[in-house]
Parts: sequence; C-alpha cells; structure tokens
Amino acid sequence: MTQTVSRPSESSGVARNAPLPLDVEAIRADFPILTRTVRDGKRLVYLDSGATSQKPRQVLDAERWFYENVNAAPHRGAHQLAEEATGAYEAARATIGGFIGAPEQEIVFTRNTTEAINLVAYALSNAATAKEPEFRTYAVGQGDEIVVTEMEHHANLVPWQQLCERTGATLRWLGLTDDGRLELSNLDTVINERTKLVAITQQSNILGTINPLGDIVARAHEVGALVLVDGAQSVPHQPVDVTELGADFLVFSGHKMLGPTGVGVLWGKYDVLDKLPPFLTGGSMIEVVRMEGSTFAAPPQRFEAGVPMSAQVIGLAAAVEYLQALGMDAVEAHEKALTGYALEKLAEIPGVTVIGPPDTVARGGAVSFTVEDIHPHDVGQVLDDHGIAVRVGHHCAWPVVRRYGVPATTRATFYVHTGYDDIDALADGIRAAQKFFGTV
Amino acid sequence: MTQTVSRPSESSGVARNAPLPLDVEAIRADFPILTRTVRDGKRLVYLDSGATSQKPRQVLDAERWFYENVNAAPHRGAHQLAEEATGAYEAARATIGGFIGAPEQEIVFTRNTTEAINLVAYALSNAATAKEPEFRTYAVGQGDEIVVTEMEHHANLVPWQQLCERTGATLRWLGLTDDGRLELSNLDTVINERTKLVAITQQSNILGTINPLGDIVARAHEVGALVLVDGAQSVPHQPVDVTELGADFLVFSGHKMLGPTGVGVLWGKYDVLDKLPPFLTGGSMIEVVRMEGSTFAAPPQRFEAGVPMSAQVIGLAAAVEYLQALGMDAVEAHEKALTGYALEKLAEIPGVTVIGPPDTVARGGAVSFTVEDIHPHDVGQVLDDHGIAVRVGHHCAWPVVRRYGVPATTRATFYVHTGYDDIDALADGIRAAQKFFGTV
Amino acid sequence: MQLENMYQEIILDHYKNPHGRGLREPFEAEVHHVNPTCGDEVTLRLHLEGDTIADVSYEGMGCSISQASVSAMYDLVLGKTVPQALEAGEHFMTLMQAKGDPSVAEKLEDELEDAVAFAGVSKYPARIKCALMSWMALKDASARAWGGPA
Amino acid sequence: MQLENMYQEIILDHYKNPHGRGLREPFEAEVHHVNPTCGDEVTLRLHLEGDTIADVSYEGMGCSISQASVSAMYDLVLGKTVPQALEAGEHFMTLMQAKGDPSVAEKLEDELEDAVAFAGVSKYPARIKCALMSWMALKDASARAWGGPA
Ligand SMILES: Cc1ncc(COP(=O)(O)O)c(C=O)c1O
Ligand SMILES: Cc1ncc(COP(=O)(O)O)c(C=O)c1O
Ligand code: FES
Ligand code: FES
Repeated sequence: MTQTVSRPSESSGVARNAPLPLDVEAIRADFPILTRTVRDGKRLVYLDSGATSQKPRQVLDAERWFYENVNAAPHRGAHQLAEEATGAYEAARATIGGFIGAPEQEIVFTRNTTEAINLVAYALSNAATAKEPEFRTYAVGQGDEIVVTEMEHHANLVPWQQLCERTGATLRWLGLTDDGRLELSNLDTVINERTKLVAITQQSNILGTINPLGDIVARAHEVGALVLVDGAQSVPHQPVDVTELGADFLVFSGHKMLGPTGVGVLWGKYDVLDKLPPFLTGGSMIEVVRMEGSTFAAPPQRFEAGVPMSAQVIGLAAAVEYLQALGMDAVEAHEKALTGYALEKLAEIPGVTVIGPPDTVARGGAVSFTVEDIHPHDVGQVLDDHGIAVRVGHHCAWPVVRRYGVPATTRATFYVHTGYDDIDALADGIRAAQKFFGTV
Repeated sequence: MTQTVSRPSESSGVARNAPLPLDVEAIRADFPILTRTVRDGKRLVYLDSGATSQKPRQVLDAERWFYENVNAAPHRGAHQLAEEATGAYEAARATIGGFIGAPEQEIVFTRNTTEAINLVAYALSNAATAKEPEFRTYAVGQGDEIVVTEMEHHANLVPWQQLCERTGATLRWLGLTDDGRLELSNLDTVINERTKLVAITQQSNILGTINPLGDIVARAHEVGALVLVDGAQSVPHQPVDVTELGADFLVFSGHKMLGPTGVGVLWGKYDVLDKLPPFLTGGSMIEVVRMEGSTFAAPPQRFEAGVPMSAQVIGLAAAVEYLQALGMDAVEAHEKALTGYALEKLAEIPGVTVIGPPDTVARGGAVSFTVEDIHPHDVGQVLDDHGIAVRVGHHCAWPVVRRYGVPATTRATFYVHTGYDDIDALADGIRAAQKFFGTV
Repeated sequence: MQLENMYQEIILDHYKNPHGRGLREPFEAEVHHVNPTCGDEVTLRLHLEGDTIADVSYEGMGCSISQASVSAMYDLVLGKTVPQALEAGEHFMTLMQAKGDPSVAEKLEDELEDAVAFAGVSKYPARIKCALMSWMALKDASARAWGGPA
Repeated sequence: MQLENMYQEIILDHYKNPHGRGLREPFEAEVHHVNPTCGDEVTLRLHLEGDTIADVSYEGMGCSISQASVSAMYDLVLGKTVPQALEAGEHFMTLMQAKGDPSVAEKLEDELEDAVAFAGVSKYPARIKCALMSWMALKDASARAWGGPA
C-alpha cells in the first residue's frame, strides 16, 4: 500500500520517513465523520483517538443490521429472533476472543475498561464476604496489598483505592523515572508476599510508554499475586495475545478500537474467573433463585447480569474484523512511523517539551507535550481553531502530570486514519499558537 | 386515528373493543424489523417487548447521526467535536429527565435497570466503609433490614440478597395473593423501624400487576426508609412522573422503551444522590486524584465513571421523543385495550389459565398463562412455528412461578406496534398447540 | 410446518408414555440438575451392578423434549456398562451439535437407537439444553457412583 | 479565525499583566478551588471592611481565561459591597450562559466593565468553567467571611 494523501510540508526540515504501512486515503473513506469540517470549513484533523476512536461505516452497518434484523434479548426466549440474536452475540464473543488469543468462555462483556476493572475490584471484596467457600479463594482483607503504578489512568487507580477502603488492604505503587519509564529498582519490595493483585497498564495513555510486563508478571506470580493488565491503550494499537501476556486479566474498551460506545471487555483466565463471586447480579447470571438466596451460573454468564449491550457487542466484533483485515502488525508499524515523525517534528519547535519517552523504543503513539509559556488548554484552543482535535488536561492520569511538575499537557494520539499530513497540521498549529500568544 | 390493519377473526366469539388509540399500521412502518419474516415466510408477530423492545428507524438514525457527525468523548477534550458531543449528551439527559418529570442533574446513566439497582445496592454497602462522614448517611449494616416483594424480577431481588450478604443486613419481603396482588396485610410489620430501603416494582414483568406504590412509599418514609421503584416495565408503558411517585429512586432500561441496548437510567432525588458514595470509580467522576486518595465530583457525574455509552444515550433521547409524540396516555390506553382483548380471547380457550390479575384493573400488558398438559416451552415452540415471538420460562422472576405452583409460563407482552391481529394470531397459535399435542 | 421435524412421533410417544419413570431403590448415586433458563429439573438415581447399569430411575418436571430425552436415555443405557453409556452420551452430544445435519444422524443411528429422533432438536439452540439435561445428570451420577476402571 | 473573538485584547492584557495577584494579609476567608477537568486551581483570600471588599488576593495556576478572569474580577469587585459583588457574579454567570449572543453582552457592559470581554468565551462550553472558577471561589469566600445583612 502506498501513501499518497500527504505531501511533504515545505516548512519542515525533517525528511518524511518511509511510506506509511497503511493506505490512509482508502481508510479515511471508511470513516463518515472525517468528511465533515469544523470551525468554519476546516478539515477535521482528529488526533484524539486515545480518548475515543472514530467508527468506520462497517461497524455502524453491523449494529444497524442487528437492530433491523435479529434484535432480541440473547439467552432469553425461544423464538427465532432470540435464537438468531443469541447466535450473533455468541459468535461476536468468539471473534473478540480470537482477537486476543482467548477462548470465548473467558470473555466477559462490560460497558468499558472502567467497569471491567471495577468488576475485578468488587469481586475481590465480595470474596471476603461470600458464603460459598470456593468464592473466597481470592479474598482481599487487612494486611493484604494491591500494587499499581504511578502512570495509571484513574480507571486503574481509583477502583483499587476504593477496594482498599472497603477491605482495609494497603495500596502500593511503582514510581516513574524522569524519562517516563517505570522505576523498577524496588520491584521486589513493592511486590511481595503480601501482594494480592498487581494492576498495570500495558501502554500509558499520557506518556505513550509501553511497559515491560514480562518481568512484572513473573514477579507477581512468584509471590502468588494476580495480575490485571489495562489494555485500553494497547489492544487497539498493537497485537496482544493473552497466552503470551501471561497475566490473569486483560481489560479494554470497544470505543477506543473503532467499536461502538458502551461496550468493553474483561478477559480472565477461566480458572480464576471460575473462583470469583459475582459482581453485578440480576437476570441471566443465576443458577437457582429463591427468596432465601441464590446460586450462580458459570463464567462468563456469571458476570453478565441483565439484558446486555447486544448491538454494541456485534459492532465491536465488526471493529475487530476491520482491524484484523488491516493486520495489527501493520497498525502497530503505522503508528510507530507516525510517532517517530511526530517526535521529530515537535523537537524542531523551540519551547516544545515532550513528556514521555523521547524516541519510539517501547513507546506507543500518545504524544503529550507542553509549550513554553502557553497553557495546554490555550494550545488546544488554537489547534481547535485550525480544525485539529487534541486532548488537554491531566488526561485522567493526574498523578503523572504532578510527577512531571506540569499542570497539564496537550496530547495528540494517532490511529489507522492518521497520516503525515495530520502531524504536519499539528506542528503548524503549535507554531500558530506561539505566534498568537506572542511567545516567539 | 383509526385501526385498519386488523380484521375481526372469524373464529372469535369476542367482539372487538373500540378502535385502538394508536395507529398501528403507521407505527409498524417505522420499525424495519417488522418487515422481515420468520419460520419460512411467516409474518413476525412480536409479542416479546417485555424482554426487549424493537427500535424505530428514528432511534437508529439518531445513533448513526451521533457517530457520523459529532462522536467524541463527552466532557473530555476542548475541540469542537467534544463540545458538540457533550452538548448532545447533556441535551439527551435533559430530554430523558423531562420524560419522568426530573431535572437533569438527577439523571444517572447506567447500562440497564440491573446496573442501576446494583449501583444503589453497592452505594449502601460502600457507605458503611466510606471515610467521608457525609457518605455514611445511608450506611447499611447488621440489624438493618431491606424489604422487597415476592414478585420482583431477579434484578430487583438478587442485588439486595447480595447487599445483605456483604453487610449482615436482613432481607424481608411482602408476599403475594392468589390473584397476583401484593399481600399488604402485614405491611406495617414487614416495613418497620429497622427498614433501610424498600425496593419494589411498579409493574410486574410476569403478572402484569401494577402495584399501589402510594401506600408503600408512605409507610417506608414514615419509618425513614428509602424507596427504590423498579420502573423497567412501567416507564415504557405508562406516564410516570417522579414528583407524583414520591420515591427516592426510579430505575429503567432504554432497550425496553424503543431505545438502544446498553443504556439505562437511575433517577435519584438530588439530596439523596448527593449523600451516596460512588459505585464505579475511574475517569470523569473525580474531583482530585492523588496516589494517596481521591475525592469525587457531584452527582450525576459522581456515578458515571469512564467514557459513557454516548451514542446510546442519544438514541434513548430519540426513543423518548418518539414516545412523547405518541403520547404516553395513548400508549397506556392502547395497551389496556389490547390487554382486555387478550384476556377475553384467552378466557375463551379451554385449558388456558392466566397467572396474574384476571381483568385490566391496575394491570399492565404482560399476560402470562399456562396451557393444560402442555409445557410452556412447547407452547412457545408451536407459537414460534407460527411466527409468534413470546417468552417462556420463569421470566427472571423464579419465586413468582414457584408461588403459583407452575414450573414456568408462556408470556405475551404488547407495545405500540401491537394490534388486535397480533392477539388473534396468539389465540390461534395456542389452539394449534393444543391440537398438535392432542390435548383437545 | 417445521414442527414435525423436531417433535418426531417417537419423541411424543416417549413424552406421553415415559419409560422407567419414578425413583427406585437401590441406588449408588442421586443427582439433581436444573435448567436455569426455564427452571425445569430432574432428579436421577443410578444403580450399578459392577460396571453395568442395572437401573436408572428418575423424577422431574420439564418440557416434552427433556421428558422424552430421559425416557429414551433410559432405554438406551439400561444394561450397558458405564463406559458404554458415557460413549452413548458423547454420541448424543455430537448429534445435538449437528445443527440439523441429517448425515450426522444417519451415522449415529445404530448407536443411539430411539434417541436419534432428537436430531431435529439440534436446529433449535434454545432446546438443546432440554435434550441434554438428563444426559448431564447421568454423567454426573456416573462420576459419583463409579470410580472408573480400577 | 474565530480565536480573536474569545481571546479579546483585554483578556490577553489581564493574562499577561494580572491585577492584584499574590496572597496578602489580612483576610477573613481563604478558599481553594480546583477545576477537576484540567487540574487548574486558585487560592483566594477575601478581606472585608464592614460590608465592603477591601482586598481580594489570589494565587494559582491556570489557562489564560482563568487567569484573566480573576484579574478582571479583582478590578470589578474591589471597593464594592459583598451584595454588589455577588450581583456582579450573577451578571457574569448570565454572560457565560449567553452562548455568544451579543445583545446579552451589550446589556451587561456597564455592570461588568472589563469582564464583559469574556462574552466570546460563552461560545466555548469547555472554557466557561475556566472563566467561572474565580467567581465561584469569591462566592464561596463571601459566604464564609460574611454572614449577610444582620
Ligand atoms: C421488572 C423488571 N425489572 C428489571 C429488569 C431488568 O432489566 P435489564 O435486564 O434491562 O437490566 C426487567 C427486565 O429484564 C424487568 O422486567
Ligand atoms: C490506559 C487507560 N485505561 C483506562 C481507560 C478508561 O477507559 P474507559 O473510559 O473506556 O473505561 C482509558 C481511557 O479512558 C485509558 O486510556
Ligand atoms: S424448557 Fe425446560 S427443559 Fe425444556
Ligand atoms: S483550562 Fe484549567 S481553568 Fe482553563
């Protein structure tokens, strides 16, 4: 595939890298929203896929197909629609499981990454009060420790703070180095015999850092702790296979990987899921219900209470198929090329500082930066005025900005429809902001 | 409006009631799925709206409009798309609040009714361990009691069983009379000074019963208990106004009221919501986050963690507008007419017993029945073969079938596109089942 | 009408006149299984003489498919050794996964006898559990009553 | 370019040369407000002489809009009575809800002085909180320092 849509920007001293692995022009044609303009007719330069991704036509069509043809409550009802809805829902589970190398019975659907993490956190406190002995296996209580890192998204930090509040356990964390990496020198003391669970992101949503999970998983399992990997920023952007990961849980969101809003995934090792008590309870997750008490179904049903987000699950399977057709290796290579280019372009602009690893080694495509003497939100405002959508603020990772002594950052994130032209626009926009605020 | 689509069925001795309040033919044209056929070319007679409703084109279009034009993460980002997405999301909140007479800040979006109920149940146990004094107001613990009824859906029963398991509180319940009503003679002893919360359905999903909430709310508030009303089967089918209801919480599901899957609503009195600790934690529901601990936003944001099901919220607002255009009084009258007709038609068939109130007084359109000597699932199978979609089983209200000494029931439920012809088809289908199994 | 496809005459016969119904003594294992989607249940007792199934007695409520299935199973496994019965169970499972493919039923005709009539059920995913409930109970009871070849 | 619409010259001037910045003594109330979406914060002290605002001193970090807003507020409320200042706050809130409607700004020109320059901000929902942060802090501080007319 060749990349024709972007031409070298005149103003740039940086040579364009090799042609991009993905055919950006062809891909853009699949995304209806990219044809709209913003701020008085400007082309939409969407560099906020890290917050939520745009959706290709194929995903929207799959959802609509479900509603217009087979909509019914899965696993409830004996009529043809219910059969077809159940079939589509379970086929989607298999597709999505296949994407991360997991059998379907290890895939639990949630609203988003946040709910998936909360599910595990609540299951561990519920384990402490469960009446079924087998559900007490992973109970967390006083004296136990939960380990996170200082680079976690609030979704992978606050639920563990709350678990500790509910149970009396203690939260510990791995710190950060100045160049945006995990501080691993004290790994063996932070993760120790008291550790019950280690929750860690695979790719930081603010620094772009890709973490060395192998060492951490090994240490955690050495002391008998469970490992939850936050894949919200990795699963959409690189090949992830749970059999290679070695973790016990992996969580991610559909809306960040071209899928619909309102659907996320918890993957768990079957043997671990099987020993966890339920989180949300209600219809479809039970075995027998009496007024006096209830028993529960096997995973994954045990963790899917109520009528599910069926159409969104079908849409997510379509997103997975879209990504598989591109090839996750190609997606990863594409973003790596863009990231390298972006880091070079930003390095050219005086006063711009990237927060996070300075090169593309073990680094994904979240590029956070500050511009000297201009507040990140003001940078974002000028970019917006140029049609460029970025995110500003603490990016739901407040401890990270605090760690690096900045109030906030401006962040650009890339995806399959991002081309060199988008990054040129970003660089030009930053220069325009500097001119506007008179800092150059 | 006149009803032309159904002609009197020759075989019926029951005179058709007055013309139906809604123009069924016009409404059917809005539902793409109703044009499909099932089981070798039979017209789809969808009598399973109680499990999940079908969606009019207007709802699907609204969702698609969101994705194709303004998709972005609400409340996160300073660009035009994020602004427009936030605007659409909050406007939808106001529309949905307006539908039940509530201000927008009292509307919390959840996945479905089930999650909304779990949210309240977990908030009450979290209150017991919260470090913030104001969050301890509604703490539930040993010696406290939670009251439900024997007619609750599993979604409004199991979460309270689990709350009791977590906290040591005791579950009590109001029983049922032989004709499908609440047994209220012992109301004042079941709801007493120890009661912390009463959770009760407004309309039974299996019996059709509409409960006399006024008396129950009054008694609950007399003893200082909170009241949660399960509106999953009432909000879609009758006008509901929270100011008249007098309860503290109302919960319902979008997918049962013409809206998308994956979105539900928790309404709560602001002063009550404000004193509840969070349930799901993560992004967008925080005030300040530090590694050492976090503080939380005001309601409704406090209860909406992570990137929400934005498109589904927009779709639900479109569903609400669709229902408002029909008029909820008309919807209610329409279903009452259908229910009366169905009860008469079923009464004509020897061997058919309706489980639930025998007439339309304080009764909604869920008609559950058994057919002598034919298992409900076998009845459902024959109906399915005729293109008629009903639900069979315990309908996630297992204690109810146990109470009435039947293994299960077959259930027909109605909605805005249901006409007399659908009910004629049902009656004919039941007769066919009797013939097929040789019981007549 | 596709109904006759599922409700074969043989199935309706077993449903109306179940073979071996009732709970009897002696027995080495008793199990109770529930189908959580419909609430139907079966209680099943297994009596062995050595490796051989000397009696399978049962009680329960359920739909025509589940009731007919346990009756046909009774006929099929009585007098067989436990391994033979478990093998028949495997065949029945294969039949249930056939999605109505007639060639699968044809191949299993000898092994499954009357139970091959359930082939049509495999086209109705919601009913497969009905047909399997008693076979699951038998497997469970076998595991409890019988330690396997020593 | 719509940018100039929001970033009026007056706003940029206040941002670059903030009036009244710094924390001073004496004061009757000190409050700390945070904007949770961006992490920006302001610490604000209020000093009253009778009903009259004798000093508003402040420190904090934030975007141009928030910094300019607190500076313009300082100019506007100094020497006013607390009820007058709260009224000005109400006017400013009205301006922020105007969605860029110029007629609203016109009507409030006398009451809001420099602060009317923030009219353009009301077209950018994500920035309204920036402009309001200091006004919220002032309201909070007033409630603490001042019991209202006795
Ligand atoms: C009365 C009642 N409550 C609660 C529920 C649960 O709704 P959901 O599955 O959408 O959470 C249902 C329907 O399934 C219901 O009918
Ligand atoms: C690393 C990471 N974890 C978790 C989340 C939370 O995802 P969601 O909001 O979809 O639950 C995000 C994104 O918001 C993220 O970037
Ligand atoms: S419907 Fe319950 S076993 Fe068949
Ligand atoms: S961006 Fe933080 S106050 Fe404006």
